[in-house]
Amino acid sequence: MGITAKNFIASYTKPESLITEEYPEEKPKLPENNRNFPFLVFDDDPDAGLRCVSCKICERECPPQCIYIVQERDENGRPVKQPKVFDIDISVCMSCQICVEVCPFDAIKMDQEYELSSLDRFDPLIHDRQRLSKSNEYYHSIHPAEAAAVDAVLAEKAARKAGNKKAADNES
Amino acid sequence: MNATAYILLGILLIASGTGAAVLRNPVHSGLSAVVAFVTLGMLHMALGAQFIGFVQLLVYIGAVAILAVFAILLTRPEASHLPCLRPLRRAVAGAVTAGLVLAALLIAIFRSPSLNREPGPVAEAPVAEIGELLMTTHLLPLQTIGVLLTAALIGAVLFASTNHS
Amino acid sequence: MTALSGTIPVFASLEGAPIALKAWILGMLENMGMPEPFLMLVSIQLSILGFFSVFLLLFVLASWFERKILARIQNRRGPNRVGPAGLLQPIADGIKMLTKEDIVPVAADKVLHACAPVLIILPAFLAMAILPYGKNMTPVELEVGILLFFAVSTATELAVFMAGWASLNKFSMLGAMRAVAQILSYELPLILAATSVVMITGSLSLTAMVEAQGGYLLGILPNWHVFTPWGFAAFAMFFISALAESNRTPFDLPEGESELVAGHMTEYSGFKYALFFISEYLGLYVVCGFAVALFLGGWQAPLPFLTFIPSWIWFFAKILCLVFVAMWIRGTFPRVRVDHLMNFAWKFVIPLGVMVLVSAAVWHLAGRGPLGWILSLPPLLIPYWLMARAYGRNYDAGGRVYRFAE
Amino acid sequence: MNALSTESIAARVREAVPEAEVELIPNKGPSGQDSLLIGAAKAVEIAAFLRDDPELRFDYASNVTGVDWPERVVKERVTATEEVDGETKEGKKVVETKIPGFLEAVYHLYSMERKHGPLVVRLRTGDRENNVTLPSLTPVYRGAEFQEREVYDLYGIRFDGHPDLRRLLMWENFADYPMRKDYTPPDDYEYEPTPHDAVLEKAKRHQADDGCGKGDPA
Amino acid sequence: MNPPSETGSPSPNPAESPRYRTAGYDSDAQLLEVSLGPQHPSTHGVFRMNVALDGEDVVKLKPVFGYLHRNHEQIAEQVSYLGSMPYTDRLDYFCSLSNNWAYAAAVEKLAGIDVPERAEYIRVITSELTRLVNHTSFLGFMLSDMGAWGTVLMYAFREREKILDLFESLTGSRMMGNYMRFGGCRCDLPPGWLEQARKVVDGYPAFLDEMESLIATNEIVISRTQRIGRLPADKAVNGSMTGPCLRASGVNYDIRKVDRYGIYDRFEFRVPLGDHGDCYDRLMIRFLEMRETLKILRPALRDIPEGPVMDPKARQRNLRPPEGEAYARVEAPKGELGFYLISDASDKPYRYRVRPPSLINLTLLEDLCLGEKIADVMVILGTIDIVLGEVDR
Repeated sequence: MGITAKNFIASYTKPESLITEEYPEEKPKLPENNRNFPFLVFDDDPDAGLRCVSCKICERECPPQCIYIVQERDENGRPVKQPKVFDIDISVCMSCQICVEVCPFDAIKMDQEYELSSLDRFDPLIHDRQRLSKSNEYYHSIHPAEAAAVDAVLAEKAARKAGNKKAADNES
Repeated sequence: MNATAYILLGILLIASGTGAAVLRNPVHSGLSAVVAFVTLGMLHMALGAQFIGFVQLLVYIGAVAILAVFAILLTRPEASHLPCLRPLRRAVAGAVTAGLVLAALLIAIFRSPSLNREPGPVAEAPVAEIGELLMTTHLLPLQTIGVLLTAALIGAVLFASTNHS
Repeated sequence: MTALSGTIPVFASLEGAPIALKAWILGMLENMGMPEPFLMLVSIQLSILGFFSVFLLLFVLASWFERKILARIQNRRGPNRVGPAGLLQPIADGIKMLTKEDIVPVAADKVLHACAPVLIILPAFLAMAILPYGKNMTPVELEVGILLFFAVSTATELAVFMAGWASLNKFSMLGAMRAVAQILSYELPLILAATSVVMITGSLSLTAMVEAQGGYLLGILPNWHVFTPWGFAAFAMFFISALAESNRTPFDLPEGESELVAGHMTEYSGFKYALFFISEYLGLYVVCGFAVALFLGGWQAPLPFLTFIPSWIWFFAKILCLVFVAMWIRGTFPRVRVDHLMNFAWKFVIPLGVMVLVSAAVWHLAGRGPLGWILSLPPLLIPYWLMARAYGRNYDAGGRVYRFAE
Repeated sequence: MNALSTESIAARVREAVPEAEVELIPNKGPSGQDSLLIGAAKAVEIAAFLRDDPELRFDYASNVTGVDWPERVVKERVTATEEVDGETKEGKKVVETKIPGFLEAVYHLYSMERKHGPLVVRLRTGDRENNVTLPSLTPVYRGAEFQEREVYDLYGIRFDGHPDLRRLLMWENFADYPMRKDYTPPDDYEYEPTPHDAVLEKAKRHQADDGCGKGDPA
Repeated sequence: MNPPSETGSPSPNPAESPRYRTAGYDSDAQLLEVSLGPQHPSTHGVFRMNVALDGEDVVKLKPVFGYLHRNHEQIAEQVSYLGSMPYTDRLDYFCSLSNNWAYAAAVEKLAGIDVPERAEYIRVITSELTRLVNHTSFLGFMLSDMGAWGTVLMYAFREREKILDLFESLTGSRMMGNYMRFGGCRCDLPPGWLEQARKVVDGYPAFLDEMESLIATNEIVISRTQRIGRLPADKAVNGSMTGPCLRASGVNYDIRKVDRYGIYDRFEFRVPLGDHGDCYDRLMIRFLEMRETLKILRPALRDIPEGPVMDPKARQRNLRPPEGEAYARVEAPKGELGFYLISDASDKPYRYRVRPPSLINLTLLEDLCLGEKIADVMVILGTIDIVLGEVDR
């Protein structure tokens, strides 16, 4: 009995012992590593700058198979390194971020947006490419440390590619 | 105003009494018996004997009615297979016996001398006085009843516990 | 002191406020030419209206009060969305209960199913009539007050049985049997505790009992029954049996059963279920009212210089304290098992009840003074200690010592 | 990790239970947990010996599971000399040997008393269709009761001597055994738009022949 | 799908097994057939028990499973080794990180990968924090089964939230960690995580003392749990009971001490053992285990070394372990959680088996409940502490 009394009095004297979080007013602050559904990163232009080259590794590796990619084809049918269709069925996706791990081009990252409820069970829950793609700045805003590391790796890779292209130029 | 109260309670008493006897569903008849006990209690209170009225309520509803209801609950008799005579002969037999009993009662009442005497003053019986009487003049019957009840209780407990173990 | 002295006349006038109000209305009706019998009728209606509305208000308060207390005990905030600090929550519940569809099972016995909730509310209302709310403010001055309470509270057993029997489903049958057994076996200690008070005050009427508790011992300690040895034991017993009577935790076996769904109330929905809900809270209030009247000195003020606060405020304040303790217990204790409940009643509380009677007699015969204290304690403590030891022998009550392996 | 090696246990079992067929199966992986294949005839006796022998005391059946080995065609390149029109020629030839399929019940036994490690015991059935009964070890290890029921439910190995052999997870009249390699799940799940066209065709094909698809168990 | 019926199926011996004690009761007494679950306030998920009651006493109890069966093992055989790691979170969704560790340990034994020092420390820390989470919520559910609705549950969840916030900042999700990989962990500790963890661990003893004084000597709890559901030691061992329930019957078998897996041999902690094996012992053993866990966590959090979190040459994506089989097990909060993998040198496991402690601990549920009261069945089921995700897989 004493314990419950202590907690009862404490709830009036020590406000921080109350653990109720008034959701609509106080939004929960999410730690940096928090992950919800994935999103596609584009560098500067939503269409051209999309990092995804539709190599379909994530589609194969995704355990519940909820990613669906169709490769872009230019006018005379040759495949272009761009996904024409990139759907994620977020009613099936369990936000396990295996796709982020296996993607060699750092094109897909985990989002932190959680207010995704919709009225219809089917179509709104299938996020198409246009809704999935978000800018690199947004990526920096939600995962600052991780985004910085990824940019460093990309910059170093670009530098190396520029380096050996230059080497190839002065060789030829 | 008292007269109307008596008539009302009387009718209710008779109705619930016959209900208890006649209703097919055992639970319904048990509960109409309870209504009869309540009206009896209220009659006492209307006459001013509150102590007797409440004791009547307490004892009859608290104990006797619950006893009857538990009996019904545990044996769960189905309303259908209660033994009874064929309807026609049963109605005639019922009416005859009722008439005989009524006649005997009426004769006894009208012939008795006390009917046409003036009703005496209503005896004012405060509870304390009843207590005194119980503890002094009627002590022996009270104690014997107490012993009888305890014996019955112990018997019931023994009877119940033996068949379960 | 001036502020205080200023308020005293105001409070003094508050003391008789309800009576004055009623007299003023009756007077107004009288000179409007109301014939005599109707006047008597109206005066009864007025007093009924008085305590009836107060208790329903208390019921509304109780359901909000309970949620808030339980929440605060569990470090939650409790309802604060509906109205200011959640005060409109009970009204929201009421509307919900009213609008919910009232499903009656097909096989159920319609008649019994309908009148069970009515019968379960009856005792609470009837028993309200004889509670001494304030100085000469008892609606019905009955010479056998306490007896009415016991006579009428037997109706709850019948109502619970009817509810269980009428819903014709396995769970409610088992729940009804358990509930009736529980209420029956805790009726006896209730009566034993009350008889000890009746013995000391010498009369069955509640107003006499409250007056007997007036006066103050050496200026500070009010000589309520609860401050006497037998009185304290009787109060504890009365309160425990009161919790059991109104199915409150830790005795909420019939309906709070985690394995028997909802006991005799399984088949009820809509406002019938709300009636059961109301009857539980009103029953708790009324029983706490009796506990206050019998042991905590009804409308007597706890300290002599506090008598300027009107008496009926004291009465309701004490009731609210007892109800708070009941809710506090609800937030702390788990449920007792059925056979422990029965053993506790028949093997522990009832024998102790008889010993309370003995100790009250000793206290009375030894002159109610300090000698009374010394003489009346042993008949209570010795059997309590013996029985507690026997009762706890097969459990290691202090917890066990555990060995560790490397 | 196990105090006494599997070979010595096998030897002890052979000399303790007279005509027990005990065969050692080496484990090719780095985990070093070799297993003992024991014949079905003497299985219960061997298990009782393993549990009660004061030296071994394998009193705890930690894990009981089933494995399905369907028919396998094993191609080995083997150098075979054969008569080709008169003279013998050494030639690499691919020999296909068909290994008949069987069902297997694997028991991992531990000793809680002497705290030594897993002894993997395997029991094999005759084949995968009709000769699928194995002796149940529940009379020896009470802990194996639910696990053997699960193996019966998912693999179809019938354990005789089991006190209450019913399906553990699937419902009673489910005819198929879901964990076998050749199990095809029913495709009568309710149609739901999904980005995967393969799933859509399967559902449409199922809807086409009005709902009684071949996989439907009822 | 028609609901599973419990009547005998065409199994070889449909006859009632002799174990049910109907001898002691007169047969004409109406046996009340009650089915507790699957929608039931205190069965920890979709789990049904068909109970035959004579008055209050249990005469027959048949558990029925399968409501949450999703054939986790078949899915794992069609997905790559890495692919089924997130599924292991869904086994016992209260202790996702110890499930991850068990699966990672099995694959490491199968493929012979070793784990760097810092990853071993992180694994011990996270799995011991999971044990705290599991035992704390166990206390909460235990008390609400006994009728104290909410109070102890809220206190337990208040503490559990602190640890779940730690998991969220480390692995990204409160309950579904998916954090361990073959050869280490997915990502390193975020800055400030260790201080936060130390603060939570230092605040824990106060919570345990408060809980112990609320529960351990509470008369009603004592009268409802002592001498109920007694389990003798030999029957526990033969019935493959593992975890706190086994140690409550006095059998000294804790896999952290027996197998010495991971770096548990560096921490000195003791294994509490009970003498009576009844519900009260099972309840108190979990209290004492939480105190021992704190003895592991404090040194672990103090001297965790710097260094890589992942073995550089460990491949995650198309890992093809050599042909062979391996069985690895871990002392999960509910008992011995084991993974048995057979690999045929392809990138998908040939056979993937989970040894579920909750299901196997239920084997003896019936023996414990025979003869007890109906109110005790809930208490006994509560002390065995099952989670249906792991029972039905």
